[in-house]
Amino acid sequence: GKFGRYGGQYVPEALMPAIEELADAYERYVLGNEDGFMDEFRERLADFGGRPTPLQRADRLSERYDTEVYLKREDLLHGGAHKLNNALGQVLLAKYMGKERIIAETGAGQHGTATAMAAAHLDMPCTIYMGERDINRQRPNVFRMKLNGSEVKPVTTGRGTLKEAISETMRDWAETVEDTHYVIGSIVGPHPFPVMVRDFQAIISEEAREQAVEKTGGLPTDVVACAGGGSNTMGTFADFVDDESVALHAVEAGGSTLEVDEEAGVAPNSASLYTGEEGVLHGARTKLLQDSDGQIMESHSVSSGLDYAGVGPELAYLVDEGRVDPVAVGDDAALEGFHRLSNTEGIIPALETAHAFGYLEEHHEELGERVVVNVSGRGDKDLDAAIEETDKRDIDEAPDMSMFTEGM
Amino acid sequence: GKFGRYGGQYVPEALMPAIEELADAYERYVLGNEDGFMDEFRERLADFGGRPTPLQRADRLSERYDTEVYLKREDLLHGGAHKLNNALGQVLLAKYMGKERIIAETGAGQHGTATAMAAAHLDMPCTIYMGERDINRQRPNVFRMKLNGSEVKPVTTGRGTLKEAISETMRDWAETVEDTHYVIGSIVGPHPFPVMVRDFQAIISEEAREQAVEKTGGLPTDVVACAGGGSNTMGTFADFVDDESVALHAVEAGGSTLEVDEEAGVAPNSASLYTGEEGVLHGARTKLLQDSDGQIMESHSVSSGLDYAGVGPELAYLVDEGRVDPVAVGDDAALEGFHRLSNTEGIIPALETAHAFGYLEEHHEELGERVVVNVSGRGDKDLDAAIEETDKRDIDEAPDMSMFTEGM
Amino acid sequence: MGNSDAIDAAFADGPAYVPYLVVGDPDYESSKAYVEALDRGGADVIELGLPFSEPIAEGSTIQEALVRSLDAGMTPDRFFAFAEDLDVDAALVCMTYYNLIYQYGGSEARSASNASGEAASTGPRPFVERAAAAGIQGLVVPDLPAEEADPLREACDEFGLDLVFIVAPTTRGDRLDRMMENVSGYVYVQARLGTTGARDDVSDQTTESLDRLREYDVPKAVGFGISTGEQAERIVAGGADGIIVGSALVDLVAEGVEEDRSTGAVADRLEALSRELKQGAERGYRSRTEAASTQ
Amino acid sequence: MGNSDAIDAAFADGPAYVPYLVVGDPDYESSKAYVEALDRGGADVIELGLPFSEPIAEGSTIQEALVRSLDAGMTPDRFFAFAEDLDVDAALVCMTYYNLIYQYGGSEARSASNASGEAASTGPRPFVERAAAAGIQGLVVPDLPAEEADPLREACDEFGLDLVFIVAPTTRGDRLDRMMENVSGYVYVQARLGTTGARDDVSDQTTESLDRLREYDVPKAVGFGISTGEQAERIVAGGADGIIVGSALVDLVAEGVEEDRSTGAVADRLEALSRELKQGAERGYRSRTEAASTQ
Repeated sequence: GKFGRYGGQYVPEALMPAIEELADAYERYVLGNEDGFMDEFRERLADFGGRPTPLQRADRLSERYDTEVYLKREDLLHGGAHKLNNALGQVLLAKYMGKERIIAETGAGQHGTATAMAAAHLDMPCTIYMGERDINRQRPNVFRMKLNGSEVKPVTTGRGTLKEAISETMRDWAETVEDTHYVIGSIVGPHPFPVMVRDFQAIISEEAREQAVEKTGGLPTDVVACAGGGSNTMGTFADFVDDESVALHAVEAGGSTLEVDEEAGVAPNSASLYTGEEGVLHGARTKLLQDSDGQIMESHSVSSGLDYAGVGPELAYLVDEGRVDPVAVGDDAALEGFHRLSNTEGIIPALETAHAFGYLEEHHEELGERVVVNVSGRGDKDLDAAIEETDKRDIDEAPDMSMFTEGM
Repeated sequence: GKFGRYGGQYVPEALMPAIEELADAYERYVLGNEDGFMDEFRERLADFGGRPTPLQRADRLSERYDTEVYLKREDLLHGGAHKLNNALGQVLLAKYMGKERIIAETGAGQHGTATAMAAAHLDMPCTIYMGERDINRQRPNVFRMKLNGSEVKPVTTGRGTLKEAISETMRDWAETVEDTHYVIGSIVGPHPFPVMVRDFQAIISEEAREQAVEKTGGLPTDVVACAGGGSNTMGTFADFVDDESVALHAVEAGGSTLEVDEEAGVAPNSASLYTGEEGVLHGARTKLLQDSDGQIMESHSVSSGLDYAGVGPELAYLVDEGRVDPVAVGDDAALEGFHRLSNTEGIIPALETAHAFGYLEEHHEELGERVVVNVSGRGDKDLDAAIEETDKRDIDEAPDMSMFTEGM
Repeated sequence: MGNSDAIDAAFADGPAYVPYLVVGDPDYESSKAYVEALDRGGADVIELGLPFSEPIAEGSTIQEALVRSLDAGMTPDRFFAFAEDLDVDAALVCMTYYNLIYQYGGSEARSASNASGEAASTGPRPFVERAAAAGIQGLVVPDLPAEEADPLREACDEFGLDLVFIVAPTTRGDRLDRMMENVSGYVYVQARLGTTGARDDVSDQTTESLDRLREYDVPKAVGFGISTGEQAERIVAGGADGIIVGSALVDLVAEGVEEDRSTGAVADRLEALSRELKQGAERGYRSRTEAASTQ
Repeated sequence: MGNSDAIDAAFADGPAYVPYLVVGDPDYESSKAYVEALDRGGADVIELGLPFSEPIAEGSTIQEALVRSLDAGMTPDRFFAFAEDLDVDAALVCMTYYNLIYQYGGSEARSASNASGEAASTGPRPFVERAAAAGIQGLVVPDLPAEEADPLREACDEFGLDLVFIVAPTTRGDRLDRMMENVSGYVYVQARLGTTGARDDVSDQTTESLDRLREYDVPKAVGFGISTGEQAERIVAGGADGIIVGSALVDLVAEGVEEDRSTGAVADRLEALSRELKQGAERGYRSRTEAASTQ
């Protein structure tokens, strides 16, 4: 359960038995394919989820950067992002474990919608906790969860955002741990979540590696993925970690600046790999955005999905080992990346994903001749945010926005 | 260019040379695979579009109806619907023909977004005409088109809806026909559009037929698809037409009633196969919703994508031949189908698609033991409409809507 | 030459002025006054637009006029009554879309066939028969290319109507031959690519088209974009046997509606513009015949 | 038995009343008055909550109190100053999350290591050292299971602090053994599943847990959900060596904030409830010892 000095199980005692039960189930079903769990998981990912997703040559970006750019199209997965790989795996595992109920928390709503879909598909009752303020900002996602039959419980404590929703879900789990599984949405949390979520997401790199060899005759020189909690990142890197020739770039949200306002407790970015320091959060030792007392800072990013003060412990370890290159791309460059991919390739990426394309623009000269970028999700969910944020800036590649911003 | 008495080329003389040039290109590139056109088309559909899409067993619907229900997952195609199959084919064909510009019209915006994506992907300048009223109702789709680099031209004549946008696009084409290709979005219009669009969409049935045989050991007994203009319908039926054991069900929008208000010129449905009469519209002889003078009626459906007074001439022919079974499903049953698929299978369908599931509920006892239903598109685009329309009705399977309808 | 002697006569002696208005725009009575004003202004043939709900070949000026007429209740039967009601010397041609022609009388035919259990015999014949009875001497159907025209052509021949085809700048070779075999009365030479609509310029495409059509022995009337006497003069001087004017006239009707002018005032403007166009055409004709006799 | 004699003493003679409050809730001065009121009410040990921004093990009552304290500017250094400032007889235990313990003094350590070029030696030692200096006699760290506790345990041993672990109703077998090897001072017996929060009922799980723990020779203090003297009586009668009360007391603070009560009025209520709880516990103890001597 450790990645060097990172990882572990920093959870309330009441949850330890559940965590241990889960670790046992992980070993049996995921690692051991007991009862054909992994076969069923892979089959459902294919039929319900739409795997394999393509590895597509990006013709126009390849020309622009004079390098071969390939896109791993996780945006085409059911639900519109890589999130389903994990949600489906965990809900199925809960079923194999004899659990009768699913809970999850969600901030921007992406993990919640993926979990709700998986729970509907597998006929599991599901409750999603979501901060009241987030509910008001993400009504379409709330509606999607409810359409899929999940109960969405508004969390009104504190500021009504992700952190309060996490606490509320923990509370639920602490009371119902015997028949309930808590689906964590990234490679964070106590062991076995980080390894388990990585293993469910590793299909991204498993496919991408095979597709790259088949299409280009060799391994990529570089693999690029955006990083918030890090589940798409580790999923995209996993099978390349042992390929020492392949450089791995984790692109974090640089937000408005990497400078920290310690007084206000605000880091206007989410670059925990790039700027964070070791600490313990949500069950694991990892790199964090924290003040000198150890209080967690409020992080910020134009992309709500990257807006998290921690990061998966395995990524923290791989960064310390020098295997993963952590980089930060700011809000402006991410928005430019959003518009560039939309108008040159006909793919509207999630704002999370857009950070990876901001990186490509800024650093393509440092990259090798075959670059794989993970398109972790589609941008339909981000249209309102993109209109609002684009309107604040002067972006060359953006369309004329006047018809959208007038009267908004 | 004829399907029995249907089809033909009823277009202004100025367009005839373009139509003939297109027919020639269709024969050479699509039928003859000249310059490897079809190979490139299929490859781009796979890499950019995400084909093949799965044929998924719907476990819970299969149980509910005590029959094997399989879903052809066109909702997983890039853009969220089958529309891209055709748009990509036509934009690529325009490129092979040496055209330098793409135009299209769109009502609800689905065809427009698919065309804009394909045009961005293939680096073709693109103009989309859209009625001003439709623009105001479908702002997210307008934004998507603009993000993809297309120009969206508002059409202010008349009522500012699809019919005026069609006229405006025709006007553009009539002036620019020498260097411009008009991408028609369904199996309608003059020859060669109906056969060409069918051939681009036929990949749906080509895959589904192969997948059904592979997964179930035999052909399906029934194939079900919703029908507006009919492109997903013919695409889903095409390769099964010669399999006489396979029943083909085209599910039209029954709207609020099949009764017609001749005085107001309104048919509160879009059931042109089921209730329409022969006539000439938009370049082809087909079945239409028209009054006794031959004026086209205003059609209506809860699903804007089915809301069209005509239908593809080939479907009209197959219905007359008895090969295709035309059925109508009303707004209420379609909305129920929308909620049922969402909460039992974890797939939120387009409201168009939902009609096919309304049919399944109402007629499953008449169907055989292996039913394939085409999930033509996803419902993300329809969330607002679904909230509004659900709120008007008392639907058992719908979630509690109060948090969405209050203060809207 | 054609089926209709009246249309032949209109082109027999000097250039023909062929104006177009939408019947029933903005209402039945005004429209009647407007058409009669065209006649007074010198029309040789009048093209009467019967509005269809989906006019795919029109510019926005005429499209809006068609909507006004439909909103005011125009139907094929009222259109024929209008034609019968008119007091004009010019030959009358009906311009409409094929579905209205195809459906006309269909509901009666269908009721009859439902009663008799036989298939309905819809088709263009009832429309043409009724048009002939109303004094219509020709048809222009912008969405009916020669390839699909056989049934209508047969009905027109049966009832003595001309079937006018539109020749586009892009119509050449076999297609042109086929069309010229089927055309009667006159050929509508589309002056430029695009849809109907008044323009300031007259395209080079017109001259090219007229050159291409020289060998065919049928009157050539040029339309699309003509709005002044000077344009009319140039076009006729260039070889046209007639000029067709639509949008420029429909514009006057639309202006009348917008600015709430009296029917008489609009009619006067229509008559005046007609006179200018007719005179322009005649000047062009004179300069052409003079040039020919000089050579 | 434990590292801290004061804590041993608190459990040595009759049942221990162990109240909890969040330090700095709603502000430093009021909080000091409240903690002193607990002492007057009979507290044997006082658990002082040091607020962490992400309190994953708390019920909403205590979570809101932590937010109030943080918003009022509470930090670890102010917390220690508070402990030094207190005038109480009870033994003091600090309850907080591991990250605050782990980070304490880290920035100084990091600056030093940056200067010396060596790796930073962050870890729990500076926090424990400072806590000891401030008179804290024990630590409860709800997100630190025994498996991860070695470094903290060592520091506690070094500075003479007890490290209290929480035993859940689900803690059994090897895990329980391991925990009981590491615990010192007292064991915090979680009365039921869930997070902190006052409840009306006392669960059967409490009795089971106490049975399970009987063989271990360490004081057992039961917490989670105790809010009345009657509950305290039943729990101590059932075998508990002490009762831990948090949410019921924090509720009084929250009510004070909501209803704008004076610090004195809130302190009086805290003292009164403490008295009731302490007396309840003593009644329970008497009935238990009487029952034992009767047998």
